[in-house]
Amino acid sequence: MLKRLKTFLAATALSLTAVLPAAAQDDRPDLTVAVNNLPDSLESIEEMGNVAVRITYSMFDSLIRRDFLADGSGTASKLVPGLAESWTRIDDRTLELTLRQGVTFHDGSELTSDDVVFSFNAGRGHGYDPLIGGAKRFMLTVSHIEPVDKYTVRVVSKEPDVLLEQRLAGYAFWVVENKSYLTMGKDAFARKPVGTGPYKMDEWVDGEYIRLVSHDDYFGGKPTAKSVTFVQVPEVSARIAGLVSGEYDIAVNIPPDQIPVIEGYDDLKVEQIVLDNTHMLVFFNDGPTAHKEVRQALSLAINRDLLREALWGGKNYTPNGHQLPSYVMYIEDYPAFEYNPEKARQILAECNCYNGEEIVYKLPLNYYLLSLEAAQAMQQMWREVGLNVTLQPVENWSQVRDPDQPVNIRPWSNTHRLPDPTGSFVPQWGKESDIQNDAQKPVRSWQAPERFNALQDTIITATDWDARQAAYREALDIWTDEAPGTMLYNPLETYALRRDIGWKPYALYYMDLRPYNLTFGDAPNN
Amino acid sequence: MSALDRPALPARRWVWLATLSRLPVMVSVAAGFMLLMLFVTVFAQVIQPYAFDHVDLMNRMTPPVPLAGATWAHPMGTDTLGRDLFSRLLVAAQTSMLLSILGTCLGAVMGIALGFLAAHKGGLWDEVIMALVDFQAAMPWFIIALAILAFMGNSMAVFIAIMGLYGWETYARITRGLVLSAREQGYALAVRGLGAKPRRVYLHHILPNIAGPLIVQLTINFPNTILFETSLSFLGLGIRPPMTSLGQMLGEGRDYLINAWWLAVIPGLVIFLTTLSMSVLGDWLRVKLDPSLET
Amino acid sequence: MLFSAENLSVEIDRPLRDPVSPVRGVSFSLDAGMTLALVGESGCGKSMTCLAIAGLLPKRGRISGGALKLDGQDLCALPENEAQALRRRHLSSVFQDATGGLNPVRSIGWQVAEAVRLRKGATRHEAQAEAVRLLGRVGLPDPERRAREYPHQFSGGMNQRAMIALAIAGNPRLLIADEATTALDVTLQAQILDLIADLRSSLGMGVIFVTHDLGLVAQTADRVAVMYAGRIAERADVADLFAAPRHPYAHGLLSSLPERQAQGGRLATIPGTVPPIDALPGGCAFAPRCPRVSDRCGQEMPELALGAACHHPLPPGRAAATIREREFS
Amino acid sequence: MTALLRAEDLRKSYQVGRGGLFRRARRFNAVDGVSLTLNRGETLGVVGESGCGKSTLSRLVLGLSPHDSGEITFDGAPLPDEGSDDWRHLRRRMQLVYQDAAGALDPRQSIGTQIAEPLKIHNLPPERAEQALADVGLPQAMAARHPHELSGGQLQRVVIARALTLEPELMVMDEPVSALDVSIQAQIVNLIQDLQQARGMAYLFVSHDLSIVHHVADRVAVMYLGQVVEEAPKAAFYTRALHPYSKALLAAVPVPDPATRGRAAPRIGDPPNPAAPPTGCRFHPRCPHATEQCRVEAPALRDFGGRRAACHRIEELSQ
Amino acid sequence: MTWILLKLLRALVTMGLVLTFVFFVLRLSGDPTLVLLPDDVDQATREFYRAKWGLDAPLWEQYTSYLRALLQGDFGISFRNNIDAFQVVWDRVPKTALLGGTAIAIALLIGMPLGVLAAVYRDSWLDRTVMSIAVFGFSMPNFFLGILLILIFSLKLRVLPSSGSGTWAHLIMPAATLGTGFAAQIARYTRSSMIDVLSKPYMRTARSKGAGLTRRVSQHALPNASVPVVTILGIKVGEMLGWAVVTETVFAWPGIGRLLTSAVASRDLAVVQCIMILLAFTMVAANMVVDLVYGWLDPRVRVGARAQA
Repeated sequence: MLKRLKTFLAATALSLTAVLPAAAQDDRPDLTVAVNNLPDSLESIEEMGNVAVRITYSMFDSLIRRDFLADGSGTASKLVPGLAESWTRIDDRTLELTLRQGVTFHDGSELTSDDVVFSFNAGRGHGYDPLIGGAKRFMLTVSHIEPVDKYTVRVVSKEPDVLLEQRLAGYAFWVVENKSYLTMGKDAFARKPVGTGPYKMDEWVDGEYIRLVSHDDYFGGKPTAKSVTFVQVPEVSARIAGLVSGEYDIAVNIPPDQIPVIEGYDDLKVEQIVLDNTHMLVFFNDGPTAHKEVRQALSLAINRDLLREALWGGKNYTPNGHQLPSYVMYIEDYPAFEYNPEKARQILAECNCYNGEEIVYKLPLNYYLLSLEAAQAMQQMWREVGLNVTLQPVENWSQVRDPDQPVNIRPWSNTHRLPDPTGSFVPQWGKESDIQNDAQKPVRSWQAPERFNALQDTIITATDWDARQAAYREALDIWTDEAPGTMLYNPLETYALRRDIGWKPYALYYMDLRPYNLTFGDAPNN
Repeated sequence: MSALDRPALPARRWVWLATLSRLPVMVSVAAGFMLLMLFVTVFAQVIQPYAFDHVDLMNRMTPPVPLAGATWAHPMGTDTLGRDLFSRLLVAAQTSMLLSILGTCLGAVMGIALGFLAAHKGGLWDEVIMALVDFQAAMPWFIIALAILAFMGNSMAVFIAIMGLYGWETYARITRGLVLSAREQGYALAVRGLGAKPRRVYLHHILPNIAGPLIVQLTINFPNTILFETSLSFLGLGIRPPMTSLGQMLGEGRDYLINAWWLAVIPGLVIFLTTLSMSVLGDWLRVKLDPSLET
Repeated sequence: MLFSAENLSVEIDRPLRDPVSPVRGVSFSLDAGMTLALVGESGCGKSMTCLAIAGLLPKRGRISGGALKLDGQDLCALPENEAQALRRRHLSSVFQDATGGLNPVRSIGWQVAEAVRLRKGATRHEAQAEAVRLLGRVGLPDPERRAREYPHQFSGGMNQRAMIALAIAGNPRLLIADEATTALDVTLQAQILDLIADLRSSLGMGVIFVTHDLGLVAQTADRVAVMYAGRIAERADVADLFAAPRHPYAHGLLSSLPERQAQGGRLATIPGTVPPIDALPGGCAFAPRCPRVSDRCGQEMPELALGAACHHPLPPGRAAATIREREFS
Repeated sequence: MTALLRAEDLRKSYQVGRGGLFRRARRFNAVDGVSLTLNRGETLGVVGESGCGKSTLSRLVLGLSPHDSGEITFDGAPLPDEGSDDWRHLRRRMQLVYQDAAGALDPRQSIGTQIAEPLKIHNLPPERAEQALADVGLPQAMAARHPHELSGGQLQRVVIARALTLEPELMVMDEPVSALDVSIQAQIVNLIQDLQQARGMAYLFVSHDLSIVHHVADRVAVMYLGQVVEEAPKAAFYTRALHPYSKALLAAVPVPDPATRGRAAPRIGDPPNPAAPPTGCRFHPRCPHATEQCRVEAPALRDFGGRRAACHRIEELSQ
Repeated sequence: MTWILLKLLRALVTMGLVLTFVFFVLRLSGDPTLVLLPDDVDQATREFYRAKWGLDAPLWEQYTSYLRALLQGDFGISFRNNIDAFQVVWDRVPKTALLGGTAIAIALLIGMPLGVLAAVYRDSWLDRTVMSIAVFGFSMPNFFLGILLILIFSLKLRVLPSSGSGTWAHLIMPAATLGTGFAAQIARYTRSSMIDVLSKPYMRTARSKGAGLTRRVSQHALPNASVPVVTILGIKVGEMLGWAVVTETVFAWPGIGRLLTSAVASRDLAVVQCIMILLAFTMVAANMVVDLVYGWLDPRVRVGARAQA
């Protein structure tokens, strides 16, 4: 039943894209995007950071596509056909996908099942130099992918996996061209990848810009821009200034404070979205924060509403528990993170375990948007309940995690890469996680109750949604009580752009520049 | 004998104090501003109306007084966390001044000591010290400092050491040259011929006579040190939150150039006025203390 | 008459203070082929007089009165550019510091050739040839090669020769030699003096020879003007001056020369020191040091009459050596 | 009686420029084998042109700069090492006065302080300072002044006074009056002579001015390119110099008497570069009497009955 | 020839010291894998990369192999994107050279004439005006000037691009920012040097020859006065490189300075080292060029003569 519905939806989506009017010919505009940073590699399996997926999303396609705009919000997680026209479950470990025919790569060759198999099998991925395992984490359950015929492939998982389709729509499941990858080798390919996406590599000047040009034979229709240039402009003011002076068409990563500025210009506008990502604090199991009560007090003392209001203009939210509303098994009635300084003081007074020792909060500079501002505000909140927190901004993560220097709190962010705890909660906090196995200094590891880790196994392997949800709720309770960390809020991502550009952001860092989401002139979705 | 080798202007030690009353306007203004900065350096904590790091999230980015929406509670407005800009400016100026004074003094003491040593010992000492001077001069120190701070991680000790190492070679070179020429001519030679020990020659005769050019060098170096500190802090590598310095404030304010230009412009202006005042004073002192060095 | 200075006065402006007059009413004249020596102690105004004549006064200085007549034409009355053109054509100077007086980054030949071109308007090539000829004329061996060298490659004496070559470029009619040999060793000095004398007679130049060395005056000059504190104290033929100075200052100067003393005895001296130019006493400037002073001297400035500007000159023809020392003590 | 000062075969060279990678720096022999003696109460005049080494010599004999080889004895004892305590004590007995009086005084200290300084250094009674000031004919009021307020002659008096406070036995006068005007020159020369008569000091009087040396010296030594070429009692020297260079030097002096005009200046050319002295007799390129022997062989300083000269051809030329 | 060899030798020693210093300071400052690899990479991965980047060997061995590689012209591989580090750096050189060259040109073309004018008309209103502007010019912090320019020309007037390097319009503000302080300094040095030269006896000689003002200034004074200015120029190259980092950051100018800040932030040792060596080399080379120009301008500079700063 479900399967048939999906096929139907996929077909509808396809017909919709086909119906879209072809864009103008040679007078298509060149689009310039000012980005905070450029990636070092465009090999999607290796480089999965924000700055990379922003670009690779325009160069590759996945077999199944997550339609963020299904409800117009940019946060939807509806699955629609991508390179695969349709898919069916053969059993709870096998998924068969039928490829779209006539899809061409940037080099003109046709997409076949060989390319798909290569993209996910030993030639790449796990088999080929699998060391940087950004992708590995999301392929955890996948055993292998096998061809059936030229246009059919099967994805097989090691264990039953209810989220296989979601995984295929997620990070890194982008299909590359088999032969050119092998001829060029990974490093060269990472500089000039060959995918099926709407734009292909034109020129890459390190530290300056990456220019993509239209892949006119794109299966989803002729791209609406002649070229897309991602220009590296690390400074916010420079991005805005460039936008104002007309150099850029879109500027990413605009802090909330600047929104009124952008809106002050007639020809500019902002597009905002709250990301599927949560800014967190990690409380190390070391020094004063080895006491659960101190950790709880730290969390209780934070006035998240005020932080959001002041720093983010009240435009974002704090999840209730380690989950998002878009989760398939969202626990709607789960209690929100509590702000209760009174209770914090009380806990500290009762536990008799804290006497004003210095609690060190180390944070890397320029890593998370507004993290330094939030830290300084929280320092004052903590001071008010009697927690003596020192801020130590440092250059980089190795200084944060320096085993020889004291550290009790560090910032973090959890991206919800699948609408499910296995997309974030389990890998980030579970028994395999770095939190429970601190590589720098084992004593800092969170000593999670055994029950917590047992519940995780259930969440991963159970195929019964109710059992999973129950286990999830209990795990969340333990997590909240133990407080190895806490959540602050989901950041707001703001794009500033020319008013006449029609484009919507997604809850992940993808910039979708496909014809259906990029228009010039009188924007239909404006 | 070049103009540089000549001893400094004779015995006019206190003349400049006497002429204080008829200073050029620019010089008086500059001196006034520097005195103000020194006052702030000493009393920043006393005169600040708020704690410089007191966060008030409900009063963020209020503009400074002449602008619409300003309040007298925060005459210079507040920053992105609602902290009082005036208080921050005081503390920032204090930090920058202290660091620059410390850095300048460290560099001067080290350079002058090494310069004396090189001139006095001669031979291998001289060669080694001058090789160090050449080495220091050949390194783009600002850039090295940047790398060290970023890689070693920033601590106050490292930062101060780097500031102290900045510019020492100029003092060393100048001191060595001055001592060598002073020693080889006239009064120093004469006093030595009278049977004085080197200590007497150096302390009683040479040092007072070369003090002029050295003080002038100090005034040249000081603004540079301020710029050094503020530039590094501006790039986020020097003083960092929760501490603040003028460069750090400016760097922070840069992101709000469009909606709150004063966050960057006010500290920038203070830096500019400080270096300007110091340069004006330095130029004037140079004419007073060491006409041969006039530039 | 080739040249005459008539009542020449020079003023120098000083910041925040009154101007000073280092030269006050100096008059003398000079015929072609003659040497006039301007003699006096440092600060007496002899160099400033030269600079005024040559039109080289410092920026703050100016001729405040009198006339400078070259061939009867008054340089002070002419428009500035015409006066400078006249000077350029007819007048040149040699100064004490020859090495400093030559541009260190230009070759000797270039500098001499430049003078030739500026004075005569010759082509570059002609000027170059003329420069080499002049360098040979002043006694530089191998002038072709020397012309390509730079001042730092020359000795002090060679540089002074080059300066003289530069000065005689374009055959000037009046040469001002301002302490031109003072920095040189005696053996060199003698040779340079010979060279100047030789050039003077062969080119028919008038020479104004400025020096503080009375020995040189005796050896080179035809006429002498002794200056003191910006004025001419005595003006005489060289033989007359040395035989019988009339002004007590001139007499004192000559007496203090070791050559004119009995061996082993004390030297005659002039008591006191030269007054600073901005604090001259009223009346005769020499009065405070003068053995022949009277009340009149302190009030009335003596005019130059019969060769001496003194109210109480020594009688003419009286041999200086016979003046007894007590008159000066 | 032993000589107060005796120098034997003194040599001193300086480096010219910096050495190259493959070449040693050239050295310049400022003083090259000079021997001389000076008795108590005597004045030895050292004359020569610039670069002849006379100033270097004056510093060597005082031990103010170390010599490379040779021997200096003062009052029979060799000079102690420079900077040692003995050396410092010896300063009391030997002093230097040189041309640049303004430079020899610290511009920042008062005259009084500076005159008293040697007394402070050597723990001597401070009253001597006043006495010294009086001795050189300066009023006590001068003590409060600073050097820039004094004239050149007065400064030179101050320098002499400062040296006098130590009551030295030897004064080296290096061009003490060259920078002064004629009338002031005479004052200082008189002062120097008066002091010698009063105190019996020995003078090493270094000057380029032959007439002043003629006036003050007992004996005269002529230096040329680092070497003494002639040494003689004054009268003998000025009446009949032996060495061709001495003759040229004397002939070149401008006599302040117009009656002597018309003497031809000695045409002896420009002096050679002191850093690269000629071979053989150093004077030979400028000597009108030079022979092949002069080009090759350096003449020794030979004795000619109470006077010495270094020339191969003295016998022939004096005939 | 000896002195050139000697200069080269000194330069080599200095270079050697610089790169040794840079090597050890950077190596001793922490583990690059912690920065370059994702936060949650396992230990084995870290070891793999440590081995790949040669960070596992003892420091001394790292140093010798680094030197050996350098001698073969191998600056190592950029940790970040696996490209030859030298290539990464070299690609940026033209941009910085363009910026620095324009700034120097501005400094010379504006600073020298103004300095000459101020000296020739010393103590006049012209002199005072020029010198006042100069004091303002070099007291103005680079980053502040840059920000003001952006504020005015990009944000308010919207006439000039605030960042990037595509067209000549991009060059205006960065070059002006970098050149202003420099021009002010050159003006001051030129003035003082000219004043010094104008008082020299040979200027009087030129006057006595009858040379006019223009001729005296251009033919006699300027060739002499430019000698110390050139020396200063050489010394200031290092200072300018420092300022270039700031300027490039302010204007997002994609040159060496920006590369340095980003390489430093990501601990790309090979690239940082390569930049340091390149910069030190530039400074040493600049000083040698200055020496050559010096010798060309001033015939007095001879064997072993050492330029006075």
